[in-house]
Amino acid sequence: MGQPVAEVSGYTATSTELIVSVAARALAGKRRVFAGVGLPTLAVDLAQRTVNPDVELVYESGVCAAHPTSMPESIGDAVIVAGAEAVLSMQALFGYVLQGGHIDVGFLGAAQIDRFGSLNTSFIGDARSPRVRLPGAGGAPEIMMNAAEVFVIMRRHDHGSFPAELDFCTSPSPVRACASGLGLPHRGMGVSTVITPLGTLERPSAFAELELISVHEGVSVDEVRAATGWDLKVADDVRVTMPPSDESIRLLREEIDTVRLYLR
Amino acid sequence: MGQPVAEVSGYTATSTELIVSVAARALAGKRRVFAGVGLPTLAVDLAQRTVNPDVELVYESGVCAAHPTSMPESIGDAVIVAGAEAVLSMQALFGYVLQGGHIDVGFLGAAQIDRFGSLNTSFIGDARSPRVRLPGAGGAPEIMMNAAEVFVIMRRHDHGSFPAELDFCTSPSPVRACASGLGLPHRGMGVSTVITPLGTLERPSAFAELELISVHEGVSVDEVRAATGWDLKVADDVRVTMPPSDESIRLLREEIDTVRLYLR
Amino acid sequence: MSHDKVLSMTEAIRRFVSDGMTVALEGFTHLIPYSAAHEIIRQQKRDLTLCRMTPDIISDQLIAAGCVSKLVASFFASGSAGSLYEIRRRVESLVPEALEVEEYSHYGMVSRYHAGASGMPFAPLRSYSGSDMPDLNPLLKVVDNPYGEGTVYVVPALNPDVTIIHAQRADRSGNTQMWGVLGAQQEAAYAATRTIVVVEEIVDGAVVRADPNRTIVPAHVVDAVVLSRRGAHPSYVQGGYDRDGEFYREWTAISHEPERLRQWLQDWVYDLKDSDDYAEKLGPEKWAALAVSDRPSGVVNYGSSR
Amino acid sequence: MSHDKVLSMTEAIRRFVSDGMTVALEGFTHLIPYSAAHEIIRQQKRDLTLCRMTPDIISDQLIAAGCVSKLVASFFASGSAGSLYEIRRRVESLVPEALEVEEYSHYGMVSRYHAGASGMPFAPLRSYSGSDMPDLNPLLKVVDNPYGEGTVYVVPALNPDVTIIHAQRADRSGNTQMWGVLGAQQEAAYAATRTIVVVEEIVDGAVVRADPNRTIVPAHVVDAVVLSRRGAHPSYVQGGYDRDGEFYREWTAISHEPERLRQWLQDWVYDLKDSDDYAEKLGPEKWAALAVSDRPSGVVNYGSSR
Repeated sequence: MGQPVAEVSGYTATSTELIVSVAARALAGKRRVFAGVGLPTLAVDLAQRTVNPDVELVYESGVCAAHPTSMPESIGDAVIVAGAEAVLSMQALFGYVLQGGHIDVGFLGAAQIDRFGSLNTSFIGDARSPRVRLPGAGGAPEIMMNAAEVFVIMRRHDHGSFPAELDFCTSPSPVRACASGLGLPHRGMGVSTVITPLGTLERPSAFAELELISVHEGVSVDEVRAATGWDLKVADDVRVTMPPSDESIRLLREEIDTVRLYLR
Repeated sequence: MGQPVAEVSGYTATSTELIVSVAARALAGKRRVFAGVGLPTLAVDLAQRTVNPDVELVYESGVCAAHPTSMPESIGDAVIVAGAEAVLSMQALFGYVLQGGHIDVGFLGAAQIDRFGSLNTSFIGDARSPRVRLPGAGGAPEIMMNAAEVFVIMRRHDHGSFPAELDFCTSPSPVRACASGLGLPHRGMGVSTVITPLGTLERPSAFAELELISVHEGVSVDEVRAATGWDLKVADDVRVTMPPSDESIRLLREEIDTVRLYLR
Repeated sequence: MSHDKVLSMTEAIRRFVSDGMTVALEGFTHLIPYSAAHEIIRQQKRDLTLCRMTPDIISDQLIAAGCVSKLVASFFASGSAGSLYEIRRRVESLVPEALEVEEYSHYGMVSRYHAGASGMPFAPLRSYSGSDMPDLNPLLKVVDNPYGEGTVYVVPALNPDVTIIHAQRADRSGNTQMWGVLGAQQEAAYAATRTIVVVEEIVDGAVVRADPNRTIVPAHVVDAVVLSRRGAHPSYVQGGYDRDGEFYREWTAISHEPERLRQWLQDWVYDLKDSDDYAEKLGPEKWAALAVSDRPSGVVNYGSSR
Repeated sequence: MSHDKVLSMTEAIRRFVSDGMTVALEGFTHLIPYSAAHEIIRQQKRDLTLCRMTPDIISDQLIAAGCVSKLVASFFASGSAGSLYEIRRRVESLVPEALEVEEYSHYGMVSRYHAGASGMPFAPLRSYSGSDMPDLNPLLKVVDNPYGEGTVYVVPALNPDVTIIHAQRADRSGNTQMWGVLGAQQEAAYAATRTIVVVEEIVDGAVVRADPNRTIVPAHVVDAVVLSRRGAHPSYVQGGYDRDGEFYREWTAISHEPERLRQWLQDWVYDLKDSDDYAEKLGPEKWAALAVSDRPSGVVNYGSSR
């Protein structure tokens, strides 16, 4: 592991590896990425090793332009601090870097996402007596309000996770924020890209709805429609998602997540 | 200069030296002092060498618990930074240290002071076309609003500097702030002590007016009354100000302000 | 200033933490004050309102030990490492009893400490527009924007009775220096009525004064300095020891079984006297696995001419 | 990130400072960007709105050279060293012409930069209740306190077109490290559309990355890095050279006579090419008098286990 693998070929990507690879590819050309815990950690790491060596990794712990020498297990790990270009106070990180509008792409996960890209990371069931207590807000509302765009990685794609209506809205889309009539507007467009085990969805602008733009190999458009809790908009030219390269899979397995912390 | 002066006696204090010595004495028992530029610099330095070796000097540049090895020429000098216990951001200094209520005594000077201890450091004449443009606010409004008490050193005591009405109020007393009906109230009592070339005035509480409590040697109560632009309240038991010790004068001249920057 | 504030952990917790208090234990992934929490558990403090941005395992432990009646927080998992089942049981099935929760986003919590430290009633931020969070937490309010249209969300000041933080080093009077991830420790210390600083090392004042920009929490807001080497385990200390990822992953299983959790508290908290005991029980192999490399910061010059 | 942003002073000012812009030159007694101001004077920029907490001599010079039509500031003298007569002439006798002034307190200015950096329309503070300052400056407003009685004063965001700061060191991509008095430089840089960083030394990225907590302004908000050794004279650089108190005291006399001030600008700005010329003209005796002692910060360890 870590040694060059000269003649790799024929890796079969797991669903997680596929998702991570698609996310990494979408980071091509993006300058400054707010990297969360979990699959986003893998995606930005993979992007940095493939399509975007110059991407700047920013973590909500205050670390800017991290150069981690191994995979961080949390967004405040010692390995992202050592050798970083800056470690800022959380006030400066959330206030100046994030609210100041310096993040190009924020990465979020969610238990539920709605048609316009609002996210629930708080509760399944009634918030006042929840069936499942999810991790909650963290910095997600700030990332959603302030990043120029947000990539969402969903581990599931079904009616539970793509409902007609969220059980709870933790991090709102611009559509929902605007409708509330309260508070300052989003700095960016909210969610631009959603990557799921079935395909890729995109929103072209702040007030647009999610649109299916690619299905993964072996998945039909109808399957995706059926798995989505609303009448899913489908692009005229839905493609089949380009599969991850063998090299991407090799990097993920043998260099990035060697302990299979996130590739589970 | 700096060498021990064994048999000093009979120094005659200048007006400035008298004022500084009185101010230094008033610092006995105070823990944390916000030290401004000018005579306050001399007063806190003298206090630290005499009545209050443990006083903590805080400067608006962010320096806390300075241990200057020579007299600072500004509130952000290299000599107060080197060897200080902490150098904070200005946000932390003004927000957390000052607004947070950690300053026991703030030192201010002024061109004008009124009956309740409001200060003018901005304009003589009409503010919109001033006869004299004074230095302005600086951190004075913040010191006035947030220090537990404020000492004021006045270089003059006459109708111009103790007027019935200020030409402009830069840093308000609690009386004035309360009357405005706007903004948050003072954290402390505003001005507690005013030291002038004629005597010492005090306010016992946030809404009290200034009261003459001592006259300097050779000054009569009537002289102070006549020099004050309002009907000055006089304590029943006005004392004669205790003159500075020879040692205080020696320290000021030979160890503290050897370049006579402020003792002019 | 030169006041000596060094106390034993037992004495610091006994003197400054009382039943019913609002207690902030801050440290964002880094420098989490575990040894202080364990002493709070040993002293059986009750009815605390615990404030922590990321509750982390430390909150699961304090709650399981019956110290906490209310949690004020912005995240309810343990980083990537999984669920905090004690918290989940309290919230999802009210077992063994309900836990009151007051919930913010991360910047909401930072801003609350900032407002508290600044003597302000509130701090404004760009979050919450369109979120359901204000429905659940009526303390999320708006003010009118006097410079334009519309409104701005604000969060209220948070002023803990006590803030406890863990740091790399302090002098005996409490000047506290940290490096690496700084979290909301400065704000939380200034916001509190009392502050306890737990450190890996007590250093001479000259060490602090050689690098005054490194002082994050000055002595004037510190009430007690407690020496507790390795007291941040299983979290980490930059330049000291690394995060114990293995234990973080184990906790999901430990906390999943109430009986196992109780046994863990017995073995690792109640049966031990202090963090020295705890470090010893962890054993030399664990500490060897968590040992860190040498990455020196370099030196800067603070010289002046006079 | 690894983008090389090093420019000559001439090029940086030419490219990023245009007539009519709002320009912040920050540095609170320490690290005042004199050499950048002198280049602005040489390039005869006009109609600038100059933002500086303490105008200092640098503002008197820029105003006397005709570069500035409006001053946004919180103090109008030069520390202890006396008056800034060019400013006083403009304000008191409108000679040679009026100068528009927008006035705050120090924390008002810090809070304006903070709001600007934070993407907020305003920041709240405890100042101004009962002061006449709001009468003079209608941008000082109040909002209702939603958590209690009464109102809270707020100041509006300040977002300069360009912020220029001077620092001890930066790498070629713009990661800027400072120590000693930090002023409002971080806030002012984040608040601005463009930031020029002038440094005493350009260092390898490895130097910066050895001590990331020392980075006050990260590369992502820096547009130009300019090397200008001794360019902060007559202000000072902690660990570099001391404040030239003698010149600060002389300025009162220089600025008192418009003709003498004009001659000073001729001799010390227009007739010189850059800050190297200026430093040379000051001469070795001056620099010897301003030389600083060695007060090393000590070293901390950033090591991690992996």
